[in-house]
Amino acid sequence: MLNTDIFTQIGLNHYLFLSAILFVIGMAGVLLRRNAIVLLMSIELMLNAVNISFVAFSKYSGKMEGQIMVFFVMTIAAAEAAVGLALAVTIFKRFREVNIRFFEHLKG
Amino acid sequence: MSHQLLISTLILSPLIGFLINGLRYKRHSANVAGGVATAAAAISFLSAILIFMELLAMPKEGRQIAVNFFEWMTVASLKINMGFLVDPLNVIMILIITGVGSLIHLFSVSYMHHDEGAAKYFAYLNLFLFNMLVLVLGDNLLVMFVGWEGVGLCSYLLIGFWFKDSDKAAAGMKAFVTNRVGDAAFLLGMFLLFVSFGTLNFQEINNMVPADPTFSWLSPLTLGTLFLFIGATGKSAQIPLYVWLPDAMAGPTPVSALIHAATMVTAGVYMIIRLNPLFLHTPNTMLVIAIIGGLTAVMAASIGLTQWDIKKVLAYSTVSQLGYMFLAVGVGAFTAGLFHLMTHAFFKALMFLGSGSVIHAMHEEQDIRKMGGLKKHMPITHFTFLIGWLAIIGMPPFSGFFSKDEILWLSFHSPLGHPALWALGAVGAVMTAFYMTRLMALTFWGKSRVPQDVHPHESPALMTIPLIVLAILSAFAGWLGVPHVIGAALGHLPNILAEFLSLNIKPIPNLAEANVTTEIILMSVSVGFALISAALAYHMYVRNPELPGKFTEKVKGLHNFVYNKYFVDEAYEGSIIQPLVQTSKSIWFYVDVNFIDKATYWISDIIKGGGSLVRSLQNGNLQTYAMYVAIGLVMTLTFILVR
Amino acid sequence: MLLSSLVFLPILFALIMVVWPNKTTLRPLALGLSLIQFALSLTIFWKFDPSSSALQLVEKYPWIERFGVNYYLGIDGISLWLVILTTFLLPIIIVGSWQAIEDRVKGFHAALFVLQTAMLGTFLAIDAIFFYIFWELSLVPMYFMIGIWGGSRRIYATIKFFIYTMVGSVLMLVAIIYMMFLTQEAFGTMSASLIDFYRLDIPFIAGQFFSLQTLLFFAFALAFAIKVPVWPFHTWLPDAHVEAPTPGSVILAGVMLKMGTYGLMRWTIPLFPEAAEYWAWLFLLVAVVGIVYGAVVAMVQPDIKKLVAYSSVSHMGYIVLGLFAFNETGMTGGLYQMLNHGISTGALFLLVGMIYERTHSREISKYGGLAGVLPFFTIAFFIVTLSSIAVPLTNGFVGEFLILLGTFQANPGFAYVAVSGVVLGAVYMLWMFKRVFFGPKGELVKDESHPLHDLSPREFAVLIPMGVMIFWMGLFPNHFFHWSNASIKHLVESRSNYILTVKDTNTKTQSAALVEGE
Amino acid sequence: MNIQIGLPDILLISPMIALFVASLIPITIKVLRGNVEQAPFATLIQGLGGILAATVLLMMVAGSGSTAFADALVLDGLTKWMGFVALAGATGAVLLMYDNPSTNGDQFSELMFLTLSSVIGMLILVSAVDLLVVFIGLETMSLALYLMIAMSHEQKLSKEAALKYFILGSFASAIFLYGVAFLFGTVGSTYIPDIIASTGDLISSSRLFVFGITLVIIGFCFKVSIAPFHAWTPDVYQGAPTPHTAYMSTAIKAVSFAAFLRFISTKSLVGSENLLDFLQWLAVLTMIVGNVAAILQNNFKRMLAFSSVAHSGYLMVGVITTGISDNMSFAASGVIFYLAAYTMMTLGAFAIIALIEKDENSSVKVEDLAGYAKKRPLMAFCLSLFLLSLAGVPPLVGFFGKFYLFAAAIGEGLLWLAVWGVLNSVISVYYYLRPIVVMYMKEGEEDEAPRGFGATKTTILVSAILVVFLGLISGPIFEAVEKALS
Repeated sequence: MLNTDIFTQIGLNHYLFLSAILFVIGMAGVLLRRNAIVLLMSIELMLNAVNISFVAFSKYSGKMEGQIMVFFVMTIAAAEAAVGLALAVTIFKRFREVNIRFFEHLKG
Repeated sequence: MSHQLLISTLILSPLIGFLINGLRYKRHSANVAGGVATAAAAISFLSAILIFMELLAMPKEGRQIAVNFFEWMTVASLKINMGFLVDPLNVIMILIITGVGSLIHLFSVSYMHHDEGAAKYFAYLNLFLFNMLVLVLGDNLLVMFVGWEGVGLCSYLLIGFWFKDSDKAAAGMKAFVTNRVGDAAFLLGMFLLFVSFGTLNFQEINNMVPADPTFSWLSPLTLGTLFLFIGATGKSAQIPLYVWLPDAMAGPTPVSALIHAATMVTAGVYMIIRLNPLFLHTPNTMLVIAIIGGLTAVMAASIGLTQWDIKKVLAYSTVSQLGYMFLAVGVGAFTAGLFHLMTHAFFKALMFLGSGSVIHAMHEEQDIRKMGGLKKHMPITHFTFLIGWLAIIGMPPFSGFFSKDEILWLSFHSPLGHPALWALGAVGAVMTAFYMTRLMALTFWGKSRVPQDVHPHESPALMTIPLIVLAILSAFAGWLGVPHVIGAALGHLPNILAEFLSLNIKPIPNLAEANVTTEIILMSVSVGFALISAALAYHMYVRNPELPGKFTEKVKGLHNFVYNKYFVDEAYEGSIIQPLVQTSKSIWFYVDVNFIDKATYWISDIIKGGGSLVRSLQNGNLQTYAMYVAIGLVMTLTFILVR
Repeated sequence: MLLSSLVFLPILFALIMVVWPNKTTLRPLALGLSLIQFALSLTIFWKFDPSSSALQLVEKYPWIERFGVNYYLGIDGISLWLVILTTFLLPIIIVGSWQAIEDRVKGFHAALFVLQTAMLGTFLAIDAIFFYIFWELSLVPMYFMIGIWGGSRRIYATIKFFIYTMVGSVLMLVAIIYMMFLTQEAFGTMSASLIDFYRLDIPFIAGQFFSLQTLLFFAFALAFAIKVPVWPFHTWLPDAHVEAPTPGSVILAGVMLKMGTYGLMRWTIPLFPEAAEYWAWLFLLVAVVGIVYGAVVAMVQPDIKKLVAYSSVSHMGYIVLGLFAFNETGMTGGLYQMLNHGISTGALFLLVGMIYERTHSREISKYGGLAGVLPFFTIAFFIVTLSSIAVPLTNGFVGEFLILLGTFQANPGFAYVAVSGVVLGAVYMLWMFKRVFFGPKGELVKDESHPLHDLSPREFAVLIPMGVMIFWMGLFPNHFFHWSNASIKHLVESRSNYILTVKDTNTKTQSAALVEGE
Repeated sequence: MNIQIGLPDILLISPMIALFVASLIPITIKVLRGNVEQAPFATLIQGLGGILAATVLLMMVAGSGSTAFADALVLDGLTKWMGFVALAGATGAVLLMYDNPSTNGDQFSELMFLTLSSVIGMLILVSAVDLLVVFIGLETMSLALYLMIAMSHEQKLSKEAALKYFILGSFASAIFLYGVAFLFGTVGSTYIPDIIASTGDLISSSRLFVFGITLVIIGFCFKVSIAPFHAWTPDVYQGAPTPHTAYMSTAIKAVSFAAFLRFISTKSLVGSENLLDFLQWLAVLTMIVGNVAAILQNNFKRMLAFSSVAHSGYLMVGVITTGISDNMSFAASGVIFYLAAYTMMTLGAFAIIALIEKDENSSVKVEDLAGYAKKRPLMAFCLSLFLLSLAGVPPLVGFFGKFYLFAAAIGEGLLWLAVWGVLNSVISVYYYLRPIVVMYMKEGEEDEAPRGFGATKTTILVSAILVVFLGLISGPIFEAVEKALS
């Protein structure tokens, strides 16, 4: 089922590596960036990495569900973004600050 | 009268006396309290006499009255009855106990007249009688042990009677604890016997003793008898547990007479005589008993030579005389032991009461250096004391002569004896003669050293009557047990005591025929030396009162050593008590508080340390949290996919 | 229904205490209720057949059927006296605390009654889970009792008490659950009933610690050992005793410690006979160490209550010693000593409480010469002291003698060492007695502005039953053995293959309705 | 595939519809009235009515095992019982919100809308048998929750909590989804029964499959706060308004575990020793982390948050047992009963915190409880019950919860996990006793008479009664749950 001839053809593994790289970049963004908005964007990146996987799997296995799932994921990502931005806006209004290092009052 | 009722009366009458006096102890009338208590003792004495008559009326072979009140403890094979047995052996004991006891009660009425705790005192005294009767009448070791501990308890209460004085309370405690050491050994002895015989009943044990003696040190019976003997050394003040008895003189003097001279302290001797077939079965134990007895006799007598307190002298004398009794039973001369027990009860009770009379007259002064010449103030006391003195130094024909002589002879002659044991006994006798004469001389004879403000006077009749009765007994009781050699010489006088006890006491095995000449020579030697020693003492303390001082100067070190009782108390204090207390404190501090308890703190510290670690990881930064997730993710994947 | 009402009536009483509006009549009411409870417990004697070793007056109803957990109560010779001890002590405690507890009286009496339910349930439950529930429940009221009405370090003491006891018992819970699965394996259906546990044959490998029976044995034994407490798990006890209010100490020493030894007797020994046999040396050893250790440490305590607490360690050591002698003498002695210790140490704590109420101090060095001031108090204290140091004709002697004899028959070596406790016991008690009651008057005693009063009638009422029991149990132990002999005999004789039968109560008309849901 | 949505499907999701309708009522009224709040009590009644209707409907439709929407949702025993637990938790939380100063008053109708929406998400979650539907349920539930927290009248900490929760939650969702993608790739479906069917082959042969399974499990672990994925829990619990904390620690936790249970029954644990071992260690780690950290907490809410982490550890034992057990329903019923028990006692405990809080900005320290037993004996007694029950002291319900949980574990041979569990519960005793100590054994100053708080008190009393009696009658309940699951 899987095409292993990666020299002649772009196979599933290429997509999976791409998705993995994107996912890790997204993770790194969440872990390293300070700006809450950028964090949101990184999370979106992770979700999109997932989408690539879905599509790739779907394509290479011939099952169309994967494509449909991408729509679900995109919808939810949109909802998430909406909620996230709403939160960010509220916080920015309240604190004039979106650097997440500012939010370290709850600890211990 | 049925036997049950008779024995109930005997035993319970002092108990009832105790309860009456105990319940009304706050009313301070010494006369009423004393009356009740004396009556209780007297009723007990009458019952004892009745029992004695009953016993005499029985055929010689079946002389015993057994009464069983109830089953005390029944667990598995252990069956202990609250059973009492009267036989020739303990009928003598109960006669002594109740008889001497009654006299001492009577004496106390007057002696304790002014004490506000009189009712309490008589209550204790009655309780003591009760326990002592239980001790001697019990038909098994456990009931005996009830009395055994009970008398120790009363002794504790009476020694600490004037509890406001810390030292006296301490003396009481010392007595109890020392006795407890013995009691613990007694318990072990009982266990060994129970494991060996399956019973604690005296008769059954005595019947089951194997015929041939055992020579092993580690056989259960040897160990058992040894432990019982250790128990006896506690109660009867033998080496190494004698230390409590001299201190016990802190109690009222009649108590010393009754408990610490006539009755309680002889319980150990009685116990061994009670189990004489068993002890004869274990010659090793017998040897130990004889040696300890002999050594105690000499050691205590030597301390007696140096003491200045009239009661202390008598106390060491008691220890020494008890040593004789153990010497006797150790060589198998059980009859002689019991005989000496009896005569000693009379003359020592007499002397203690006499000393009580003196102390009473001297307004609680006990130092004989402050007495002297009391003869003219207290003629009756002096006369009765004189008879006691004659008896104890073994002057024929007073009672002490017969009993002590028989012990000395048998310690030489018995196959269990040894000339060395005889020598110990003889040395003890010489010393006894010396210190008793010294006591007589310093107290009654010579010049008066009584302080100016003290006016000695003869004691009232209530006190002198018991003295007189005891003096008569001390003088003549010896004829109950006339030695064979003298009896033969005087026309075949029978040894009444030995015959009476023949049922209970196993004869010494392999006893050779007595050599009359040897016996008479030995007798003369011991009496002779005692006389010389008494004369020497008289010379030193009456004729030349400055001589003893000079003499002690010369042997100062030795004198100090003896005067301080060989520093045994200090040795015990230093080697047992202080280390025990110190160790206990360090165990408490180091082991309990700082180790076991701390160990649990370590656990809680570790837990709390973990808590602080988690808290510091929880630093509030959401990226750190995300990092934990990421790290967890990586680690999980590594673990699962790579391992 | 007798046992059920015995166990659960106190809960009802506790509720009555909480809602009772009148504060002045609260104590008499509590006393009356506890006396009713005591009278009820005495009716057991009517229905109990002492000649049978079987479980009697059984009440069994299914509860959590999926796990074979039953509502299962029953009584035999082993638990009978402990039940009576519990109901006997409660009225005494209530009278004893008449003046000591001023604050939150309602809560106090409610806690007492809840505690009684827990204790009686522990003694009567025959189902493991049911037992465990009561076992743990007993911690809670005691926890409050120490924590609310206790001394200055009460919080430390009460948390220590709670956690210590809990550590042991949770492992027991694991073991119980494990055994329930063993019953499922063995008999097809899961059961938590002790009767079924007894029927289990758990493999034992000698010398191997990590083998099934040994581990289960230790899981149970640890729980009980901490409760007893066996050396070296005893350090919670002095703290708990010292900080607890008098009634708390009395009930702790009087009954709660017995839950541990009862557990050893009812659960550990018959459930794991081989392991118990194999590891007996360990328990004998710690028991002997406890006897001596408790005694020597008690000797140097500056605080009377702490002294009594350490003496408990010593006395409880005797009980464990007797139980692990595995013979009738030792076991009977052990059981008897449980009652003795309940009476004598309970009475000691009451007495210490009485003097504390008068002087507000428990420091031995501040006393002295009390005997001249408080004669009746002294006599009472002395009698209890005698019982505590096991003077013959008091109850303590019977127990100690039987234990030592039993141990001697089984393991003489341990008995030789344990006998030293007889001496040390006298030393620490009498030394304390001497320092407190004899000698010149101490600073608290001679304080003229604060004269001490001798025992009040109420205090007499508390002490007289204790005194009566001390001598009754000392003089007529057979009255007591009579009821427990059959059970103990059965335990000793068939220990390696112990089975507890249930007495067929159907033949008895009056209790025909008791057994249901078999 | 022939997709047909008919009346049966609609009927089967009727509880969610009821909730949806109810959620719209208050907010619609507010809109109609021109952005003017109606009386909060009316909102409360409408919300509770919705929950009640959902409960009744759930009782009617669930338990049969029938499926809806092309097998995407199943209404079996797990759905039913976990749905009840979730609805019970939600009811309690709504009652608390009505009284709490940081949630009531202004914007209460919006809050009600969000709450009920998240309840809908929960019901989706408990009935989802497709991982994608699980994801949708999770997100519906969580997104509403992020906003609920952010809506608090308290201005500082709640915002921080919402932000943290949101970012970390989304992060975890992405991880979860990535795992789903790999499962889809290897199995060819996200339908849980399909995954179960192919686990046997793939677990040992396909690393990608294991990779996917692991990621999904980690996603769940995050939601149920298993260490080291728990770090958000204490902060969010502390920062969120108390009713929301109660909501999160009861309902949210319960449904997350329900979905976890459904997923774990894929038997992936049986096939992968490594995964099984690792999860066991995580369970132990979670218990320890939760308990040791709770010991040092002074803030009562934070303490309970760490205790919640510890309880997740205990529950994880049940989840693992379910994963390896042949008799799954037995172990799973243990988990469900524990969750129900936990819901009761935690709800009660948080309700009492809510009762003590003076205003939206106040935080309750353990010392603040000093003398509480004198001031409010009944409430103090109830709190003691809750805490003792949390500690697992019989005969309260917490004990029975632990009993069923550990019994199942021991039955499956996970003895050591049970030992860890009970030892940890001893550690937990220490901090559960502390508030009791402070309440009963320390003196505190008098304060003003308590305000209304009728709803909160009702919650407390009902919880207390359940805590006492639910355990005693747990036998039949357990059997019913087990029967419903099998």
